[in-house]
Amino acid sequence: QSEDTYKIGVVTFLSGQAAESFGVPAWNGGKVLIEKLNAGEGPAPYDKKGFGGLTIEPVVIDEAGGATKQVQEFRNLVQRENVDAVVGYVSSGDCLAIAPVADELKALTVLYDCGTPRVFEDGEYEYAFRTAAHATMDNVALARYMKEKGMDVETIGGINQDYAWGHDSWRDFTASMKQLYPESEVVAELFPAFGAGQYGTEISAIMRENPDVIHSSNWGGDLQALILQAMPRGMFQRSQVALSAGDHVMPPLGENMPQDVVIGARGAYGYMAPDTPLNQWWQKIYMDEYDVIPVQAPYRMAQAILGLKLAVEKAMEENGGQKPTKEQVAAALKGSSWESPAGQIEMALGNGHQAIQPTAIGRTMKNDEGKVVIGDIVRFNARCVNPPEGKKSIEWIESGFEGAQCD
Amino acid sequence: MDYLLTILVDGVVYASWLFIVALGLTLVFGVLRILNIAHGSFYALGAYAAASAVALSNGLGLPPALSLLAMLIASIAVAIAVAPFLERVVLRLFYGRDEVLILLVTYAVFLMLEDITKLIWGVTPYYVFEPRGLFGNVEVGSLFYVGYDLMLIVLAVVCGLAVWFGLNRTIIGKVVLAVIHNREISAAMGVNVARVYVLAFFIGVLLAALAGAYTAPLISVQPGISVSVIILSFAVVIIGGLGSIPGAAIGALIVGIARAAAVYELPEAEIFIVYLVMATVLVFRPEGLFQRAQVRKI
Amino acid sequence: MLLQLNDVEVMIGSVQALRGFSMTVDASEMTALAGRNGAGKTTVMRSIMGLVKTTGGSLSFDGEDLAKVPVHHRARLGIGYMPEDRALVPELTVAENILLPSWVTPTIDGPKRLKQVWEIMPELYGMKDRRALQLSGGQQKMVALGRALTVGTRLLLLDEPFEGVAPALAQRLADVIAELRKEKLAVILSQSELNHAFSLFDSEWIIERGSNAASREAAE
Amino acid sequence: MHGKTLKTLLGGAVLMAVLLLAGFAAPQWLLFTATKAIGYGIVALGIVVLMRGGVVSFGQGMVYCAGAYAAGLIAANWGLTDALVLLTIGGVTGIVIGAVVGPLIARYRGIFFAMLTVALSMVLYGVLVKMNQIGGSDGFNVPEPTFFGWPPDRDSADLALYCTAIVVAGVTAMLCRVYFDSMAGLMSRAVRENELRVEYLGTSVHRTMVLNFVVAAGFGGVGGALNGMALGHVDPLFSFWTTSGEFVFVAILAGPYSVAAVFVASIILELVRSFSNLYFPETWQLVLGAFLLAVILFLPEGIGSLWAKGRIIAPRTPRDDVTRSRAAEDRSTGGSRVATATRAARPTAKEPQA
Amino acid sequence: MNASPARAPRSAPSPAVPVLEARNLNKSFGAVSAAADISIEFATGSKVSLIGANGAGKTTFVNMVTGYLKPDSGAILLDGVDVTKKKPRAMTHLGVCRSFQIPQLCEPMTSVENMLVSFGASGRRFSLFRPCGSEGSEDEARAMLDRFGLTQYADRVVAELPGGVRKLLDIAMAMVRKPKVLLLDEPTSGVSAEEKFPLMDTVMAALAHEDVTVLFVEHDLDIVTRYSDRIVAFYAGKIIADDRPDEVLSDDAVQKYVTGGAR
Ligand SMILES: Nc1ncnc2c1ncn2[C@@H]1O[C@H](COP(=O)(O)OP(=O)(O)OP(=O)(O)O)[C@@H](O)[C@H]1O
Ligand SMILES: Nc1ncnc2c1ncn2[C@@H]1O[C@H](COP(=O)(O)OP(=O)(O)OP(=O)(O)O)[C@@H](O)[C@H]1O
Ligand SMILES: [Mg+2]
Ligand SMILES: [Mg+2]
Repeated sequence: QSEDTYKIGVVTFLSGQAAESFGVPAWNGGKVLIEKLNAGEGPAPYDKKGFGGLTIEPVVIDEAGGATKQVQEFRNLVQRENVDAVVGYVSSGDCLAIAPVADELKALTVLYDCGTPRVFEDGEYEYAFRTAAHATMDNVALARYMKEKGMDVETIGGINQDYAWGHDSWRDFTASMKQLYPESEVVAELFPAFGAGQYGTEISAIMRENPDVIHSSNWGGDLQALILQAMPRGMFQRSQVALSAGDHVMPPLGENMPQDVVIGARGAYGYMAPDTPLNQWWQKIYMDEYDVIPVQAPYRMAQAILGLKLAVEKAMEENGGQKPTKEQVAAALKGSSWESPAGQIEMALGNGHQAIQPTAIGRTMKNDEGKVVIGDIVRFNARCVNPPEGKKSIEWIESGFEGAQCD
Repeated sequence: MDYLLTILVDGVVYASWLFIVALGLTLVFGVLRILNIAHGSFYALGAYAAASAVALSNGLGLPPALSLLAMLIASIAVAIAVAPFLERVVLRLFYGRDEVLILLVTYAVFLMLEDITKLIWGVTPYYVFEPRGLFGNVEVGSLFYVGYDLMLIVLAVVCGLAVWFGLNRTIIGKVVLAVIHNREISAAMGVNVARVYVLAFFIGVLLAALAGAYTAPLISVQPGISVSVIILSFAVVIIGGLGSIPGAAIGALIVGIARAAAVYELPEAEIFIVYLVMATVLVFRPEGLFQRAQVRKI
Repeated sequence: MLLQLNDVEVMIGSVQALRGFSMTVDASEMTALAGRNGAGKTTVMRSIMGLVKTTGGSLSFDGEDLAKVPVHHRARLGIGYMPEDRALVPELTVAENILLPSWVTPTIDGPKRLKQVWEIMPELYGMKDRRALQLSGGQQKMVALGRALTVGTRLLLLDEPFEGVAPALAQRLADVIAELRKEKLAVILSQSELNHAFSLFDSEWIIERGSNAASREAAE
Repeated sequence: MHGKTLKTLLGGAVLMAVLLLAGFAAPQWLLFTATKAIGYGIVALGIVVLMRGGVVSFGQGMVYCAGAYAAGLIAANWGLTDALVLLTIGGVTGIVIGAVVGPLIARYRGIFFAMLTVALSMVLYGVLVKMNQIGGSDGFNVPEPTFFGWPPDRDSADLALYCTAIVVAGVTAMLCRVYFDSMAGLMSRAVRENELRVEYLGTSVHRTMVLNFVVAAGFGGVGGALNGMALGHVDPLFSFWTTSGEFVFVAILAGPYSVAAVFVASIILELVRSFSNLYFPETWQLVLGAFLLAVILFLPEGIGSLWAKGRIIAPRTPRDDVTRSRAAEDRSTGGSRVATATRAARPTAKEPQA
Repeated sequence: MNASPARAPRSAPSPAVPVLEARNLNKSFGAVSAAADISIEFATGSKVSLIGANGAGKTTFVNMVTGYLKPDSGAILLDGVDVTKKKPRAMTHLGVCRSFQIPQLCEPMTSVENMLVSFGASGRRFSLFRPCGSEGSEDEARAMLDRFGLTQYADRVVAELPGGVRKLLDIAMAMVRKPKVLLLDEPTSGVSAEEKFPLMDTVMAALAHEDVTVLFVEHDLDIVTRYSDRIVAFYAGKIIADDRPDEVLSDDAVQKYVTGGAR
């Protein structure tokens, strides 16, 4: 291991379904951010070169191929490539599989994107961290938004992908709705296969029931296909559609994005990011490079790298300016808190290993230039939409959001 | 009644899409004895090419109806670019080998095409929604359907009839049959075997590309669309009996309607209803619905 | 000289199937190619059809070097081949099997030839619409002969045509073949019997372990 | 015991000993890669067994997954973590599934067999994805295994599992070799070449197929249990068709002649995949595909053909040297003089002579 | 595994009960009638040849008797026991073996290996663990090849063998089990003239001292007259003559439809 570089393994989708929506934009964000950081061009407090003077050296790996392959590649990164830390994983299945291996190999690992609450609710790890909030937040916020906007909801339908993400999101959403709209009733729940691509039948089935709200946690191509196929059939006129993670399809869909859709970004990202100097800087470097607004995935990559950066620098300080060990960095990262372009990240859950963060929900609408953007935004503070430490998400929702701190 | 009608319409629309994909697959198997995994890649190539072509035709300010033609031309272009090269340069090396080995060859081609597609078009999705507006909306029962989707049914019927007729009612089709059965003797009887092979493969690729092209307006064209269609169309072809065109049609209808019914009635089963149908059919008809006549052995 | 084989050598795998075999056939000559099992009769015919690669020697047909003629063009030269193993197209009917060569070679008048075949082998007419895959061994043999007849306007290669054919029919086929000579058609007929009853041959070539046997006595 | 059998066992034992010793010198990442490759190899060995009988299963992921889930669930819920016990559970699960499914599936051949096995594995996949109690599509984690009550520490865990894998692989490989060389193994090849003849000789084709299927399923289960332990995680993707496809690839890469080749092939595939993923993260599929094509083109009989003989018994006549180069030439002529007589779709010279 | 004896148990030969009997067999394929009300008996030890025009139904008859085809109606009796519904495997176990018009061999294997398969299938050498080719079974296989004059082809891959040799091998494989009824479908077609008679001699010699019933389909009249004590002539699915060779061959119908009056 070199003493003046800090080698991170970056694992994200470069091929397959999730490449376009998450993997590639995330890595694009990572690339430009690392470049700026290595050049020492970040704003304070991120203005030290690289990680405390150590040059950041990324090694990228494709996440496609399933958890089995990822465990193996993870081991290769750690044991063969001798990386100092691994930053990665979009897929929840991969995160669940990697976390225990990270501990087993004593390898510092930052999970940057995946959504399942189970990683730190069902397990306890020393070397694994997640620097983004888990998916419960998205659906709780979605329900709270509707309540706050005074929408009338009697019947609910859902189209979600048929795997853990879709099922978990739907469960959290319906549970939250039950709390906020006790009278509401689920009239249709559909789980088309992941990557199905054709939703004609599902659209017919759900539209027959005419629910007030249609929820979907679909992402990527599946979400785009759903929107494109549902739009001409009037689904967006007949029902209020709520997309828990839909912001990232807006740049590619452009004008084809229907209006008046309640939409979340899994955090206060992209169109809904706070107007802070850090965010302005971040959006600028990203847009200069790629000419498109960064959506959720690059934001989450950025917050992971920034958090890691501060932790490394703090540990370095404690280590007398020497390159810190993995244990030292882990100790520094645990329970820490830092500012990200999307607001303050706090490692508040999972014994200091799981982040919470503020979020925002809005509605799609045309701006003055005729572009579809997100407006009518409501911000939620982190402790309003995330469970408190020690409480499992679903129990927390079912307890009526006990201990939630909303302003 | 209204309820059954929607299931039927949904099922048939889905079936037509499946059928166009499966048609090329079953044809290539029937003629070249290749169960072609790369068929999914040709589908994707067709979709991408169509996206580019429609963008071009719109960019040139041509009337939207011409985008339908642009899609057809795009599919033909894909077939011209891909089929002769693949058949003459790659697949030819493997003729006469075990079916399973060739299956793996096409798998390798599939892997390579995945990345090649990505190198050409990148990972950003493409949209070609314009053609979808061409046929307006149709009201069936209490629901709206997009006219374009219903047009797919027509396209499927046309493709199916054309290929069936070509194979069964024309002399070319019969020559193709001869080549399938015995390459060597066909050559000895004067058949230009290489040409038959290229032609059959060309049509197979064309059908895949066509399916991709005309599906493009329904979806966002992006990496990964090739994988999902493969297994599904395999299942259809197996249900119908490998190499049988009426088989593929009925297989697609069964799968389409079974799936639609499952979505309404038994959503949990949607993901494996296709396999369930396939297993059931095979239990009763081990060679699929339309089995190929067996050659007398003794 | 219609057909000339000069020192033809063929390797099949590592077996040398032909070791410098030579023969000549004149137009409208009736030739027997005789030899015991494995002697190389089939291989001679296959090399004339271009279905095996020769490793030495030369073949010429009507003065043209056969090595330069692609396999599927040999039919145009008027060479008809009846393979030992029949090799019919199972999905096609009897009539279609016989017509097949005429579809791809424009110079062949299919219907006329078909009629001729019906005349020669009337039992085929009765099953003209049956698919070839169901026929018995001997029936297939007849169809294969019929098919060869549609192509072969100048040279017929018949690989053991009487094998598995009932004597009554064999007799008739022999007569038919003898008749063909009148149409200026040369015939090469392979058989594993060295002393066949038919006395219809103009010449007889004996093949022994892939090369010409010196004489008839030597072969026995 | 017969000499040939003895030779197999002795050879196997020596090879195992060498590999075990090598394990102590190997870097950690290689140990893990090797362990996983061995797990894959055992499953692929099952496919080789099937291949010798003339069918290829594109759904071995089903038994692989079932073995992994059975072992994993028992380890996670009952705390039974002994590696040997878990491997046994995996194997038994596979055998039970094989015994149930085998008789139903033994009447299918070729592509139909392949697709039906795919269908079955996809049904299992579909069911597991829905089973949220055991993690749904995310699967669940498998606790680290113990070895006869000894819980290894972090540094020796990989080595311990590697050694177990070597022993298990060695035993299955030797059993396989003995089976292939036996009369039953010969019958299995005869079934592949001509079922009609085998039935007319008075042997049940069905029984041979079922036997092969059960053996393959047992191997699949053991491989699944092993990889479940090695990865510490199992998920429904174990039963997905792409996983099964990889097993088939390993089997084809190895070829039908050598049992050891299966494991070599498995390691090669893992390394190629891993390094191309590292050096060409954006185009690794292109590299892998090209590699696949090259192997199928240049080593059509698999890498096993580099050192193993295709013959079941050695010829007695001294024509051995002549026959040696035949395979390659047969291919070049493409000739299939007899193929048409029995099965048109098959090449004549499938078996090389050297 | 398979402990069935090499030779099927044999009931005491009784002259009253024919070893094989067909009663009113009918079989048609679509419009083609391949067997029309065929009734026939074969006595133990008889050597019978079946002749007939092409497509007369000879192979179909053999296929039905060996359980490959199920007759549309009628019954087949072996030693007086109804075996109509038995499959080929069961018929083999009962001692009915056959060779084929188109040789059925394991193409990529060598001749010895094919013979070994035959020995293996006959149950004597079947084991999951003992290597095949061990303990003399290979010697036995080679000895059998030797008897058919195939020694020089023993180690050659079957796919490369000339047609006649394949035929011989096919017959040799059928005889490993020492059947009590042996059916040969055109045993000498494709076999060269010099080898035909030695082949039949070999077969007949191998069976001479046992009460084996042999039925063979043949087109070669020399063979027929020399090796059979009875001829059954088929035409269009029917038996048109069934008698001593000279009687049958001089029959008018037979001359007209089958032999062409050559003799
Ligand atoms: N596909 C093949 N592979 C290897 N050797 C072959 C092949 N075909 C033929 N041979 C060999 O070539 C030689 C000549 O065979 P050929 O078939 O020409 O003989 P033939 O005279 O036609 O015999 P038959 O009368 O039995 O048909 C034989 O020794 C045979 O073993
Ligand atoms: N499986 C089948 N399907 C359809 N028709 C069949 C089938 N098997 C036999 N036939 C027909 O039944 C008739 C009798 O055939 P069979 O094979 O028994 O004749 P054969 O007497 O053996 O003739 P050959 O001497 O030519 O071998 C033929 O007309 C044949 O076409
Ligand atoms: Mg021959
Ligand atoms: Mg017959």
